[in-house]
Amino acid sequence: MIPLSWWLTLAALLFCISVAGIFINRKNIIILLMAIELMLLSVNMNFVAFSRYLDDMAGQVFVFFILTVAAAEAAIGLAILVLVFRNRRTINVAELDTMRG
Amino acid sequence: MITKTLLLTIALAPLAGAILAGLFGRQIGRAGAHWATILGVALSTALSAYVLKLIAFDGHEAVNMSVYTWFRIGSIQAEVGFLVDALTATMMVVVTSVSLMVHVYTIGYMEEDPGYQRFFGYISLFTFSMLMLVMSNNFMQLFFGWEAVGLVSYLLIGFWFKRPTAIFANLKAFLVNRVGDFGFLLGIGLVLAYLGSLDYATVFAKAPTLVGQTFNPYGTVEWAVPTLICLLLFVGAMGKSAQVPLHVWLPDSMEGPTPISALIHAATMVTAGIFMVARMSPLFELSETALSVILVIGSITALFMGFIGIVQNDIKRVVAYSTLSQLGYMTVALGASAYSAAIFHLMTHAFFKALLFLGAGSVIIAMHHEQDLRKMGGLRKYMPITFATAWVGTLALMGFPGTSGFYSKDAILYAVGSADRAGASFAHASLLIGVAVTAFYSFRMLYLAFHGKERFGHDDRHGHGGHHDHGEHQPHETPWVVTLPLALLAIPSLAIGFFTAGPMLFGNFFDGAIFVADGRAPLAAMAHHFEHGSLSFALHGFLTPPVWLALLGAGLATYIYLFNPSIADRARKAFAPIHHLLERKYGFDEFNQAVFARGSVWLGRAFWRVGDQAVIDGVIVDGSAGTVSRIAFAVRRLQSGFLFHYAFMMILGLIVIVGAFALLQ
Amino acid sequence: MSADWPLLSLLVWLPIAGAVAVLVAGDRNAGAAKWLALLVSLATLALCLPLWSNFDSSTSAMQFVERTPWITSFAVDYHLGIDGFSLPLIVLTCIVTVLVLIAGWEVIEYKPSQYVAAFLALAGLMNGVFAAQDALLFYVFFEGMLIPMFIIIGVWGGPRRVYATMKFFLYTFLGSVFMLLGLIYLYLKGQSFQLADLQTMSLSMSEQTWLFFAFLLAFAVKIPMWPVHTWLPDAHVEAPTGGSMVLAAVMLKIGGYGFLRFSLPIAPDASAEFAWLIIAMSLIAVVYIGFVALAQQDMKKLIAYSSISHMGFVTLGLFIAFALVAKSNSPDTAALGVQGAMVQMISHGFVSAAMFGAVGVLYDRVHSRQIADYGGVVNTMPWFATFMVFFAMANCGLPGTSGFVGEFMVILAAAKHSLGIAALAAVTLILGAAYTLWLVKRVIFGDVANSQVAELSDLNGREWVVLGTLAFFVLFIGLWPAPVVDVMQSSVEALLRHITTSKLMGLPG
Amino acid sequence: MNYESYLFLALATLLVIAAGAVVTLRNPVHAAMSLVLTFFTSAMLWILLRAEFLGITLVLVYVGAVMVLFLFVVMMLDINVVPLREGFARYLPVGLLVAGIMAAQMVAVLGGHHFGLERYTAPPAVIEGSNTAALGQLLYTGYVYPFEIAAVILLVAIVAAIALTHRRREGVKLQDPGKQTMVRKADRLRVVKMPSDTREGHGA
Repeated sequence: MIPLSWWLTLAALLFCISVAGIFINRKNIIILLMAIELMLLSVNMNFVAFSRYLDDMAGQVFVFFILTVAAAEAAIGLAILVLVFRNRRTINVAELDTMRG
Repeated sequence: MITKTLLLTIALAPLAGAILAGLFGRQIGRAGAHWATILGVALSTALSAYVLKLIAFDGHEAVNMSVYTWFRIGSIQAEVGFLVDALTATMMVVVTSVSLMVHVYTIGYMEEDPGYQRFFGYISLFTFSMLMLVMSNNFMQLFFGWEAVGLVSYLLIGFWFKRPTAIFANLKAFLVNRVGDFGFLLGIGLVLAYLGSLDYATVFAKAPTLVGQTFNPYGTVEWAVPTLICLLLFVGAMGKSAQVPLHVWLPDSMEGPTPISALIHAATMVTAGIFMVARMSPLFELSETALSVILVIGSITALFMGFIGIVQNDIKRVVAYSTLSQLGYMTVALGASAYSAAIFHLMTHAFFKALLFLGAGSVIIAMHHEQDLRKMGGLRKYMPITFATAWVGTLALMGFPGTSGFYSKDAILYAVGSADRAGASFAHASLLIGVAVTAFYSFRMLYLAFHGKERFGHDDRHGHGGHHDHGEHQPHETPWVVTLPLALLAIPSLAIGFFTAGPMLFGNFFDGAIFVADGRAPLAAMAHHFEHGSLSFALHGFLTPPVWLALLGAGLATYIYLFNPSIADRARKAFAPIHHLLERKYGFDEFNQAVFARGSVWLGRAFWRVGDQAVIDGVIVDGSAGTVSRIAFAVRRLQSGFLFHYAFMMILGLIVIVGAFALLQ
Repeated sequence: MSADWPLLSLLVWLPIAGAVAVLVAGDRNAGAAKWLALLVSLATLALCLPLWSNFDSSTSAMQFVERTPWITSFAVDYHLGIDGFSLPLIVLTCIVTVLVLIAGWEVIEYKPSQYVAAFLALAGLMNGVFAAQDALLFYVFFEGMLIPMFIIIGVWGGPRRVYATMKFFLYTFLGSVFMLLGLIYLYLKGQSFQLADLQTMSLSMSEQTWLFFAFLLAFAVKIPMWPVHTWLPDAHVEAPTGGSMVLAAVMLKIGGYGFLRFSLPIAPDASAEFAWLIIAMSLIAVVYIGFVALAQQDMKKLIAYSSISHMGFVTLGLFIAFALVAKSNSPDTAALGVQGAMVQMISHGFVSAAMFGAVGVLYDRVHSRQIADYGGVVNTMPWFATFMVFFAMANCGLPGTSGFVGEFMVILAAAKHSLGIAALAAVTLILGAAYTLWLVKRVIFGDVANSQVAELSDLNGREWVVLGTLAFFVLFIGLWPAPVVDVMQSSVEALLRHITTSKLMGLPG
Repeated sequence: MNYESYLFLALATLLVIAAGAVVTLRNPVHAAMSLVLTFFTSAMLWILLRAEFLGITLVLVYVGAVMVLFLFVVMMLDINVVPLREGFARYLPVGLLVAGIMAAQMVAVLGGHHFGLERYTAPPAVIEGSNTAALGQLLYTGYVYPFEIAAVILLVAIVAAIALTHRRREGVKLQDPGKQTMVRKADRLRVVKMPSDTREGHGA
C-alpha cells in the first residue's frame, strides 16, 4: 500500500521544483507564472492525498476552490503580462524595475 | 520737625529736575534744563542742611519711616523707607552740596556740548539715586540706590558715546561694579537668611545672635557667619569704592566729562562703599577677621595706587589715582573700627578732591581739552583763581596742618596706630609711606601744571593748531561759572576740618548711627592730644611724623620739578623696571582683559560651538533625525523593483520558517 | 460687570471667534481685517479689567469657575477657573497680544489677515491653557497653541523657517506626548481628569516618579530648560517680530505654569526627591547659557539665549521651595522663592517682548539681525536708543525695573537654602550685564558705523505705543511689585501647604 | 508492493520529470506543453486517490482553459527568448541548492516518521457511491457561500481580464447600426445652386 508520506513527499518535490524554477529563470514571467501553477498543483496534491487518507471530503472541496482561484489568477496574470508587453515591449523582468522604492 | 514730605522733597526734587531736563530737554532748552536741575538740587541742599542742623544742633532724634511697601510675603517684607540720623544727614549734605557745585560748574564746562540737557538730566538723576542710597532704611532700597548709582555712572562715563574708549570704559565700569554687587547681593541674602529681615532696625537689633553661628559650605569646613556676611558686604563696597582687585574701572572712568569725575568718581559714588560699611558697623563689629581683611586691602590700595599716581602724565589720571589712594585711607579707617574718622575723611576728601578735579577741569578748558601735564606749565600767570584754589586743594590733600585734610588724615593715622588688630602695623606703615607719596605726586602735578616754563608754547602748536585762531592760543582764566564753585569748594577744604573735627570725632555726633564695640576706642589716642581744641592740635601736628613725611614728600617734589627737572628723567631711566611696572598699573588691566574678557567670550564660544551645536543639536536633535533618514535609505534599497528579488525573499522566508519548525519539533 | 458673565469662556473664545471673523474678512480688505483684529484684542484686554477687579485675592480657591460636561464617556468636563497663578499670566497674554498686533501693523504685507488671525487664535488658546482646570482640556489647549505658532514661524519667518518651525513643533510635541501618557494613567487610576482630583489622588512613590518625569519632559522643553533648549534660538531667529514677542513673552511661561499646576501638586514627593536635579539643570541654564549668550553674533539669538538663562530662575525658584520647606522649614522663604519665580515669569514676559520688539524695529529698517551690521544707532535714533538702553538694563536685572524683582527674590530664597546655589544664580548679575551691555555697546553706542545706520529714522507713532506700554509695565512692576505679589500670595501659600503634605501616607513605596 | 504502488511510482517519476522540464526548457511553448503533461499525470494520480471528479476538473479547467491561455499568450507576444535565459547557467546551482535544501527539510518533516502507514492506516480500497455525488453533496450544503463567492471571483476575473486588455484602437472602421438608423435627410443631402452650363460658351 502507498503510505501517505509518499504522496506528501511527491507534493514537496513538486513544490521544490517550482521553487527551483523561480530561482533559475529569473527573467521570463511566463515561466514564473507556470511555476506558480505548479506550486498550486503541489498544494492540491497534498489536499487530495489528505482527504483520501483521512476520508474527509472537505479537502477535495477546498481543492475545488483553489482551482477556481488559480484559474482566475492565471487569467489576470496573463492579462497583465499582455499589458506589460504592450507598454514596455518586453517582459524581461530585469528591465521592469520602475516600481522600485 | 523732619516729616515724610520733607524727606520726600529732598529725594525727589533732583529726580523731578532730571526728568524735566532729560526727557523734555529739547522743549525747555539749554537754560531751562540747567535751571530746572539746579533749582531741584539747590532745594535739596537747603533742606538737607536744615535736616543736619536739626539733628546736629537741635538734638532731633533719628527718624526711621517707611514710605510704601515694596512687597510683603508672609513675614518677609521689603519697603521703601527713610532712615535719617547723623550719618545720613552728613552724607546728604556732602552729596547735595558737591552736586550743586558741580551743577553750577557744568554750565561753564559743557557750554558747547550738544548733549547739554541730557548731561544735566544725568547728574541730577545721580543725585537722586545717591540720596536714595544714603537715606534708605533697608537693604533692598540700599541695593536699589547702589545699582542706580552704578547705572548713572555707566551713562555718564559713556556720555561722549562717539569715543570708543569712553564706551569701553563705561562697560568696564558697570561690569566691575556688578562683580561687587554680586558679593553684595549674596551678603544681603545671608542677612535675610540668618536674621529674617531686610530692615536695618531689626537686623542691627538681632545682629549679636549671629556671633556663635557657623556656616559649613562643604564637608567639615566651618566659616563664622558674621565674618562671611561682612566679607560679602565688603566685596560690594570694594566694587563700588574701587578697592584693589576691583579698582580697575576708576582710572578708566576719567573718559567721562570732568564734572562727573569730580561728582561721581571723587566725592560721592565711590564713597558709597565707605558709607555702607559705616552704616553696617553693628555687623562689622562682630567679626574681627573681616575688619583685618578690610584693613589690609585698604592699606594695599592706599599705598600701591599712590605709587602709580607718581608716574601718570594725564592730569585727571593723577587725581584719579589720588582718589583711589585716599579711598584706601578711608577703608583702613573702617578696618580700624574708626568709622567716624572714615566718614570725617570722606567728607573732607569730598570737598578738596572735588576742588582738585574741578580745578583740573578748569585747566583743561583753558588748554582747549589738552590733558597732558607735559604740555602744560607756568599757568599761574594766566589762571590766578584756579592756581590759588589748586594750591588750597593740594595743601588739604597733603594734610598740611590746619587744613581739613590734616585733621581727617591724622585721625586715621592715630586710629590705625592704636588699633591692635592683625594687619594694623602693616597698615600703619603703608599709610605713613602713603602720606609722603601723596604729597609728592600732588605737588608734582601742581608744579608741572602751574609752575615751571610754559611747555604749551609755540613749538608743538602746529600739532593741532589748525582749528584755533592764533590770537587766542594764550590760556586765560575760565568764566565765573567755573571759578565760583572752585572758590566755594576751597572754603570747606580749608575750614571744615577745623570746626567739625571735635564734635564729629570725639563728640557724640554719630552715637545713634555708628556702633563701635565697647572694647575698642580707636580715637582715644588722638582725643588725648585734642583736649584743648583743634588749633593747638594743628600746631602740635608739626611735631608728629606724618606731617614731617608730608613735608619731606613736598620738598622732594619741589626740588625735582622746580629746580632740577632732569632728575625726573634720570630717575625714570634708573628705576626703569619699576617705572614700567607702575606705567602698566601692575598689569591688572591686561590680566582682566585677557583672562576675564577674552576668556569668557572664548568659553562662551566653546560652550556654544561644542555644547549647543555639536552635542545637543548635532548628536541628539539633528543626529536622531539623521540616523532615521540613514536607516530609511538603507531599507529603501531592499525594494529594488526586480521581481525575482522579491521572490527570493519570500522563498528564503519560507525556508527559515520550515527550518525553524523542523528544528523545534 | 458682575461675575455672572462667563468671563473666562469669553476670554478664550472671543479671540478665536475674532480670528475666524478676520479670516472671513480675508486679504481683500486687509486694513479692515487688521482693525477688526485690533478691536477684538482690545476687547479681550478690556475683559481682563473686571477679571482683575472682581478677583478675590484672599482665597486660593478657583474663581470664575465654569463647568459643563464635555466628553461624558471619559468624564472630561469643559472646566475653566483661575487662581492667583493664572490671573497675571492671562492679563500678560492679553496685553502682549494687543502690542504684537500693533507692532506688526505695516510690516507684514504677505497675507496680513491670516497673520493677524493666527495671533488672535494663539491668544485665545493661551488664555485657555491658563484657565483650564480639566487636565485633558489643558492638553487640548496646550497642543492647539502650537498650531498657530507653527504657522506664524513657518509662513512669515526668515530663510530657515521650515527647519526652525519643524524643530519647534516636533520638540514640544515629543514632550507633550509623554504628558498625555501620564494623564491617561491618572485617568485610569482615578476615573477623572479634573485637576483638583488629580492633585489630591494618593500615588505611590514609583508612580509619582514616572509621572514627574513625564511632566518634566513636557514642561522642560517648553520653558526651555538646559538640555532641551536648542529649538528656542532657531525659532526666535526665524520667527517674525510679532511671533518672537509672543513666543518669548507668553509661551515660555506655560512651561513654568505647567510645573506649578501639574508636576508640583500631583507628584510632590517625587518633586521633592528630584528637586536637586532640577536645581542643577536650572543653574546650568543660568551659567552655561549665560556664557553661550556672550558669544552670539545674531541679536535675536543673543536675546533668545538670555531668556533661557532668565527662565532658569523660574525653575530654580520653584524647586528651592522644596528644599527650603523640607530642610530648614521656613515656609516664608519658600513662598519668597515661588513668588520670585512667578514675578520673574511676568517680568520676563514684558522685558523679552520689549527686547524682541526693539530688535524688530531695527530689523524693519535694516533687515539684518547681525550685530556687525549696526553701530552708533544712538546718533540717528536717540529715542529708540533710550528705550533700548532701558530695556537692556531691565534685562540684566537693574533694580527699579521688573527684571530685578524676580531675580532678587529667587537669589534671596536660594541664599537661605545654600550659599553655593545662590552664588551660582547670582552669577547672572555679571553675565547678564556682560552680554546685554556688550550688545548695547556694539549696536547703540559708538560712531555711526555704516551708511544704513546713517539714514535710520527714529521711532514712529506705532513703535512708540508698543515700546512705551512695555516700558510702563516694566517700570511699574520694578518700582512697586506689591499688587502683583499680593494677588498670588494666597495661591502660593496654598500650593506650599499642598506640596508639603506627602502623598504616600503608608502607600507602598 | 502491489500494483497500485508500482503505478504510483511510475506516474510520480513521470510527474517529476515533466515538472523539471517545465522549469528548465528553453522554449516557453515546450515548457507549456510539459506543464500540460504534468497536469495530465497529476490528474491520473488524483484518480488513483479516488478523487476522479477533481482529476477530470483539473484536466478540463487547467489543461483546457489555463494552458490554452498560456499558449495563446506565448504565441501572441513575439518574445525574444535569448535575454530571458541569460541568468540561467549562473543561477542554476543556486536554484538547485535552495530547492534541495527545501526538499530535504520537507521530506524530513513529511517523511515516514510522521505520516507513515502506522500513523495513517491505508484507506479502504473501495468506496461506495460516486466521488462526484459526495462532493456535490458537500458543496451545495456546507459550502454554499464559498461556492457562490468562487463564482463571483471567476466573474471578476473575467471582467478584469477584459477590462485590462481591451483597447479601443482609433482608425478602426466599424459600423454603429444605432447611428445609421437615426440619420436624417439633411445629414446626407445638400442642395447646391449651380449655373446651368448651356452648350455655347460653358455658362456666363
